[in-house]
Amino acid sequence: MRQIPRWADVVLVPLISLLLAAICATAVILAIGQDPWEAIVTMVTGALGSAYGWGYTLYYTTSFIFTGLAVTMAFHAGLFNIGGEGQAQLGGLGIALVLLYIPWPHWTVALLAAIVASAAFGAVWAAIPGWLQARRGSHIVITTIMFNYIAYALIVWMLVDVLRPPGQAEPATARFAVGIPALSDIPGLNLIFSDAVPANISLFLALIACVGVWALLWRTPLGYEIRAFGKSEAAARYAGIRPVRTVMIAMALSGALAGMMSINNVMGESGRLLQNSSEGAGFIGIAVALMGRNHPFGVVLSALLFGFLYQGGAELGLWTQIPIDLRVVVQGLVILFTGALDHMVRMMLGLVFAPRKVA
Amino acid sequence: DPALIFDLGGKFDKSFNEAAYMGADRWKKDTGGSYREIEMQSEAQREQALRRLAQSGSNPIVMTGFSFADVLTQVAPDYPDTKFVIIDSEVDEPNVRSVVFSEEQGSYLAGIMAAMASKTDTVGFIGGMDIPLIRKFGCGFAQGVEATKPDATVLVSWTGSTPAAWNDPVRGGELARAQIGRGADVIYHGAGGTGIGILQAAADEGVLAIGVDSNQNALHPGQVLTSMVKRVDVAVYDAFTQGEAIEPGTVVLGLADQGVSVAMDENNADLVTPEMSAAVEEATQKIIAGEISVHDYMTDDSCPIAGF
Amino acid sequence: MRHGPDSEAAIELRGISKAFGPVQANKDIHIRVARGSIHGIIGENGAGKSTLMSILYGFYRADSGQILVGGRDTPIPDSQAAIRAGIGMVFQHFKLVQNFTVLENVILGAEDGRRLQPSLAKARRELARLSADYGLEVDPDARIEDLSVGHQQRVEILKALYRQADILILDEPTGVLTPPEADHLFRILRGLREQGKTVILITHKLREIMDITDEVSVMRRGEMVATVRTKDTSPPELAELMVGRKVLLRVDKQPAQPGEVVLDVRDLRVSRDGVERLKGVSLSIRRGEILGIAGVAGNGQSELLEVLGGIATATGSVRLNGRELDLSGREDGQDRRHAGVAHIPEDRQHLGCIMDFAAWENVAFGYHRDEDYRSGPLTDNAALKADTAAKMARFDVRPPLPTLAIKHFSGGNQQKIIVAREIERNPDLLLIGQPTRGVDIGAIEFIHKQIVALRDQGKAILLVSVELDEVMSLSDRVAVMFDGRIMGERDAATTTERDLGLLMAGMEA
Amino acid sequence: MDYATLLQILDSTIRLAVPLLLACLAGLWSERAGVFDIGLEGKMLVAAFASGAVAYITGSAWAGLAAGIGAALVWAVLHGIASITFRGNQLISGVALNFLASGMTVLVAQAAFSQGGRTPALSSSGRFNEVTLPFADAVREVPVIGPLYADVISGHSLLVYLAVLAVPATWWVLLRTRFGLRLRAVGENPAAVDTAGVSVTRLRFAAVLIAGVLCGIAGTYLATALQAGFGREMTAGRGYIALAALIFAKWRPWGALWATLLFGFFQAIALRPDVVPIPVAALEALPYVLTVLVLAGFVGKAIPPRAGGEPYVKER
Ligand SMILES: Nc1ncnc2c1ncn2[C@@H]1O[C@H](COP(=O)(O)OP(=O)(O)OP(=O)(O)O)[C@@H](O)[C@H]1O
Ligand SMILES: Nc1ncnc2c1ncn2[C@@H]1O[C@H](COP(=O)(O)OP(=O)(O)OP(=O)(O)O)[C@@H](O)[C@H]1O
Ligand SMILES: [Mg+2]
Ligand SMILES: [Mg+2]
Repeated sequence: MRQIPRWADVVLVPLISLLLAAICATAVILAIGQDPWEAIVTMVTGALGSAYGWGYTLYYTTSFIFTGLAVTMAFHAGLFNIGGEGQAQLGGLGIALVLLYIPWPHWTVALLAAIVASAAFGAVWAAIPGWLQARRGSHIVITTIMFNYIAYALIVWMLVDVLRPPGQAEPATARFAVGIPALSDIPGLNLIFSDAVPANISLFLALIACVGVWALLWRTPLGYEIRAFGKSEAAARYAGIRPVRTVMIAMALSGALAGMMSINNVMGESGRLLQNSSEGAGFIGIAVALMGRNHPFGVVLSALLFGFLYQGGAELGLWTQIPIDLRVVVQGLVILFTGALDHMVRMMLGLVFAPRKVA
Repeated sequence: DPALIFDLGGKFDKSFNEAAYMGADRWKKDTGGSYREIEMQSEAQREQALRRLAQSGSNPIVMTGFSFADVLTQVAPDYPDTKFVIIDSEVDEPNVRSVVFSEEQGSYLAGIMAAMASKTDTVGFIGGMDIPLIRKFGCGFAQGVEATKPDATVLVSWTGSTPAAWNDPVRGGELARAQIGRGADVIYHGAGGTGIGILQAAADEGVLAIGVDSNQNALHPGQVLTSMVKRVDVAVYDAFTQGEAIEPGTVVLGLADQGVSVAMDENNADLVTPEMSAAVEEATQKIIAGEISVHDYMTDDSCPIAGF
Repeated sequence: MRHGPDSEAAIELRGISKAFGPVQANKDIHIRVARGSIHGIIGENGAGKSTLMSILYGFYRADSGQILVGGRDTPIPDSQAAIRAGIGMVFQHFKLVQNFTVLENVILGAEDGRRLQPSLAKARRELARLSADYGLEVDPDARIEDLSVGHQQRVEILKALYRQADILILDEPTGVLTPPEADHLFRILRGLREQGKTVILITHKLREIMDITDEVSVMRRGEMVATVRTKDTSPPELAELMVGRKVLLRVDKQPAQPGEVVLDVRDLRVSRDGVERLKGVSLSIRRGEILGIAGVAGNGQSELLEVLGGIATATGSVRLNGRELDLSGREDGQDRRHAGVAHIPEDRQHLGCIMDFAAWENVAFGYHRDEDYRSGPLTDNAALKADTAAKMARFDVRPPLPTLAIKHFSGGNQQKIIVAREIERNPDLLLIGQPTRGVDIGAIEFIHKQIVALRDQGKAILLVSVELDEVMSLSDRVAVMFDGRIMGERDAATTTERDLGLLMAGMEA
Repeated sequence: MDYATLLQILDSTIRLAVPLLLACLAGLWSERAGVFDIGLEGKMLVAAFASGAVAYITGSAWAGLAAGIGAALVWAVLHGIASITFRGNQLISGVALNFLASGMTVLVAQAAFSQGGRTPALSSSGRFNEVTLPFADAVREVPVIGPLYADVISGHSLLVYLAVLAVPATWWVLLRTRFGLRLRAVGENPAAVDTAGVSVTRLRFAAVLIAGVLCGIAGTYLATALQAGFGREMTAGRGYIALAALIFAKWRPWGALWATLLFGFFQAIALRPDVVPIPVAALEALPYVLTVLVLAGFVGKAIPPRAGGEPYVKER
């Protein structure tokens, strides 16, 4: 296949994929007899047109950064972690447990505890499939899917039979005593976000995580080992990189990142653990990572894009006849074009960039 | 404008939510007014939906389902000028009106009809999510059966313990088949969207079913004995008509004020014998008059008769 | 009766060209192969031999050029067409379905009828006949994965014959065979020639060319530089044609001055999925000597290297400079490197480096936790790149670009980078597997010099190679492995190919 | 648990196992040819919707079946284009198509029927109704096996028997025909097929399309036999359980039958808390837990087709 310049591969490929996805989405909207322009206007105004809209857009973005990083981390170890959903919800469970059963003096301490708990729970939930893959050779894609379902059942049981306060009908925990400041509570920012928004300080946590992941992958021996292992297990063995250890570490880190997403939605937004708290963010992480070319900084951008898509989509469901499910369609299209049809896109570009002859 | 939020299970669950939709729709036709509506997609969405509507100036905001209780307690104080109406649950806030129904009464009547229609002397109740509210249905139903045929058995099953239980027709169908297998020939459901599967299975297996919330007799004419109609539509209609002026507090709708009833129409005309309608009529009067007091599960969270 | 090379052409290629992206694999190739002859093709790695043959077999499509079969212009768009034209090919890497039986593999794609039974029955009869005619015995019901490489190769030949091929192409067929197996193969090929079939034989081994071919064509860098009658040429001439300059085919080195024992292996045993791959190997190497391990691929040499390199686990005892090494897997490749073991793996592209990584990242491969490449907890990429540039200069790696992905270097240059990485660590023990596989004569010369130099610095060197000449010319002592055992040890100076060949075939000499 | 109850559970076991079986066979065809397919879920879903919608509009179950298969085939072709033609990542393609399916079905259903992503309930003519096998009533009186035949074996929709027949059919084609031989070869070593002059692409597409057809039937069964119409997300993860069953079955047709029956049985007892006093959540998790154990090789190791998941690139 023809070589295309690296910049084109990094910049053009995702953009073109996105464009193709957008075209298909437009076709879909037209097909269901709606007005794409109206849709776009609604989405833009709803998601970016007001501080309130930004409040939600950034809220979703935060979650997607975490899950996107989770998928990215696993990807570099050559693992396809579809279990973000379950890992995120387990992370939520971890948060619920530490916040419900321990009285915290101050939210800052509680936040630290929440970080540890969510990361730990998510990590464990991802490390088990990791272990099964490394030691027993069970296909990680299937196991992580299974673990999503098991997590779902586990959470239901916890919420219904264990954590549900007496007399409450819906399966959910009691409200936590402590929460974290929303952007609207932060002096300075509250000038922009006048009324309450769900976006909270975990946004900054997510950005820190990005830098952390980047440094880990490209500036530390551990990251080197993870990436090398992801490229070739046989070669990694030769270089003294231990497969089981590497897979477990990579999956644990991946799960920890997914779990930490719950700081945003469970501790931050809802202030209690609900059923299906992650709302599919675990899956969106796949699209985010692919769109972001599995680079932390790319992940931030595509997370923002999907944050927009999600808030905008919610607004569609609210103000237009276009069902909220359009989000899922776009999500699918993005994954399809960026993740599965990327060769097609490259071929298209290959025709543009004529081959340089050597030899 | 007023706004209406449908719970999981969706606007067209042919049952609870759809009843609410009917009310709103009738109001729209009558007054030519317009309203906003949202369907919940997931648990975690409720708060955003409420806030978004309040923030965009909808008033009053009507929501169907107890699941909103907790969120509403959080949100209502933030929007003191907005009126909220919650159906099926009580929220004690100055700007909230709570509408609840005496489902036990309607279910009692359904129980009477079931008992009289049953040839096997075995009838079934399939609840959606296993929560006090729905046990209230089952309990009233059991009492109705008990009062009519003391030696009849009432089978009880639940579709689940999460809101997903409101929208799981496959499971509903299988549960119905199971009860039919165990001899039930009349099945009463309180399972929202799941009920579609239950009514379907009953029809397929050639036994009678009893619908809930909306009048579901028409879904399988001649195979739905009746429906325990809960006038959610009325509640919504009233709320919309009174608009921002609606006064807070709790309203209980029972047989007396036609809040609940058993549906009689051409679809079940040949299923309902004169004796049946007579018995129903009599019971209705006695309940209104207070001569029969139907035990409400939620008062003491127990139902000796049905055994839960 | 025997046809001479002067009879009419079975195959003629005119102006064939083929490019892979930037790589011009074949440039305007002309070649004429006489019917009923054995025609050899030689050339450096990457010269374009396999590409050319794949084009002839319809596996690749030429960018331009013309193919004549039996004098008639025959376009060959796909393998089906090649088969129809009576061309059969035995690839460098066999194309067999491992868990199918020989029969199933033979009929695959050549079935007659939708149902299998009739085809299988027919193939069974046909195979019996072919085996008889050409001495191609193989059990039709055996599963491929249970067959030896030699037998698998026969299946490939049978596949071609079953499809009535009368032109048979073999791409480096002897690389994987023991000398006896190779002799058997050549008997088969001669038999085919007797039957009037045409054979095109690709090989790197000049000796084979001289042995069996009637004519030989030489390729260099994608071009056909010469076609000569075998009896009119000589190995040195061919080598010169290949590389384009004079090369000395023998390594010149002083006799070794062995010092104290560095590596001492006792009763080493390795089992993998139930099969015992090493059955009690014992050997020892001293400072300043090269122990060569000869043997056909797959007789335990790989396992031996992997155990010593810390990749595989084993039982038994290995002492390095008197210190007992852990074989249970608690020590990994990095621990070995710290202990002073460097390892140039047999398969450079799958073990030795990460093809997608840049050259500089590959220079850290295995040493990525070393202090000199670290600044605090982070890696010191600047230092690493500088070091890479220096190594490239010393080893004359082309192109000298540390940031170029290693997959874009040629095979020989990839090997140079790996050799640089491993020997510049100044190890006590150097493990070398197939140092020159897939490397052309020019680079071979260079790498051989490096190895000998290292020996003379007093390192202990374990050399594993399937190339008998290489083992014999480089080593001081030669041990032959067969079926997980050391069949015997010889002094490289005095032993003969025949002697080693028997050992390689498992015969106590 | 008495015999009658057991029969009921077996009866619903069959009802619940059939979609799993069809999907599992679909996966078997696809993966035996070396194409992973986690898109089974999505294919079933679009098929369920298309069949539900068309069966409602035309009032004909058969029209529904045709539509269901058609829709699933469209998805199959997309998967083929992405993962065979353009050598994309098969897993990612499958994931994408699943999302596409769950979004599109609701979108279109809403646009067409505006019933909250559901299709209107089907009349009996629009459904594959239960057929009674010969002598069902005659033998009912026979002790033990009588009721078994009359109540469990007999009295299912036509598609159920179709699904069961698909098992021997798959077995025969795969192991006894030229097509089957080549298909298996493509899943083990595509290069062998390619050098034999047979098109890898065509074979793999064929396999993917067969998978499409089977998923189409599975989806149609859900919407027109098990249920009377399509509901959002009505496949409820069956596609993934089918994959698990496929591994459990070690990629063999008869194994697929037993595996799916087993998983169907789990789902059936999960519906009967009255017989098995285990928390429902636990029962629901059971198939997934079991699958994990199978994958972990605690219940017998499974070797997938060697070339599985690998897009075929010519090289020597
Ligand atoms: N798969 C490939 N894709 C792109 N370029 C390639 C590929 N394989 C080889 N090349 C390029 O082709 C050129 C020749 O490669 P090749 O390995 O055949 O060299 P070579 O003739 O074997 O040289 P050496 O004798 O050093 O191995 C190299 O520059 C390499 O970058
Ligand atoms: N599929 C491919 N894609 C890109 N480049 C290729 C491909 N196959 C071969 N090449 C390049 O084409 C050139 C010729 O390769 P080829 O395999 O024909 O050489 P060769 O003479 O067979 O070498 P060897 O002796 O190692 O078999 C080399 O540079 C090689 O890297
Ligand atoms: Mg070659
Ligand atoms: Mg080369």
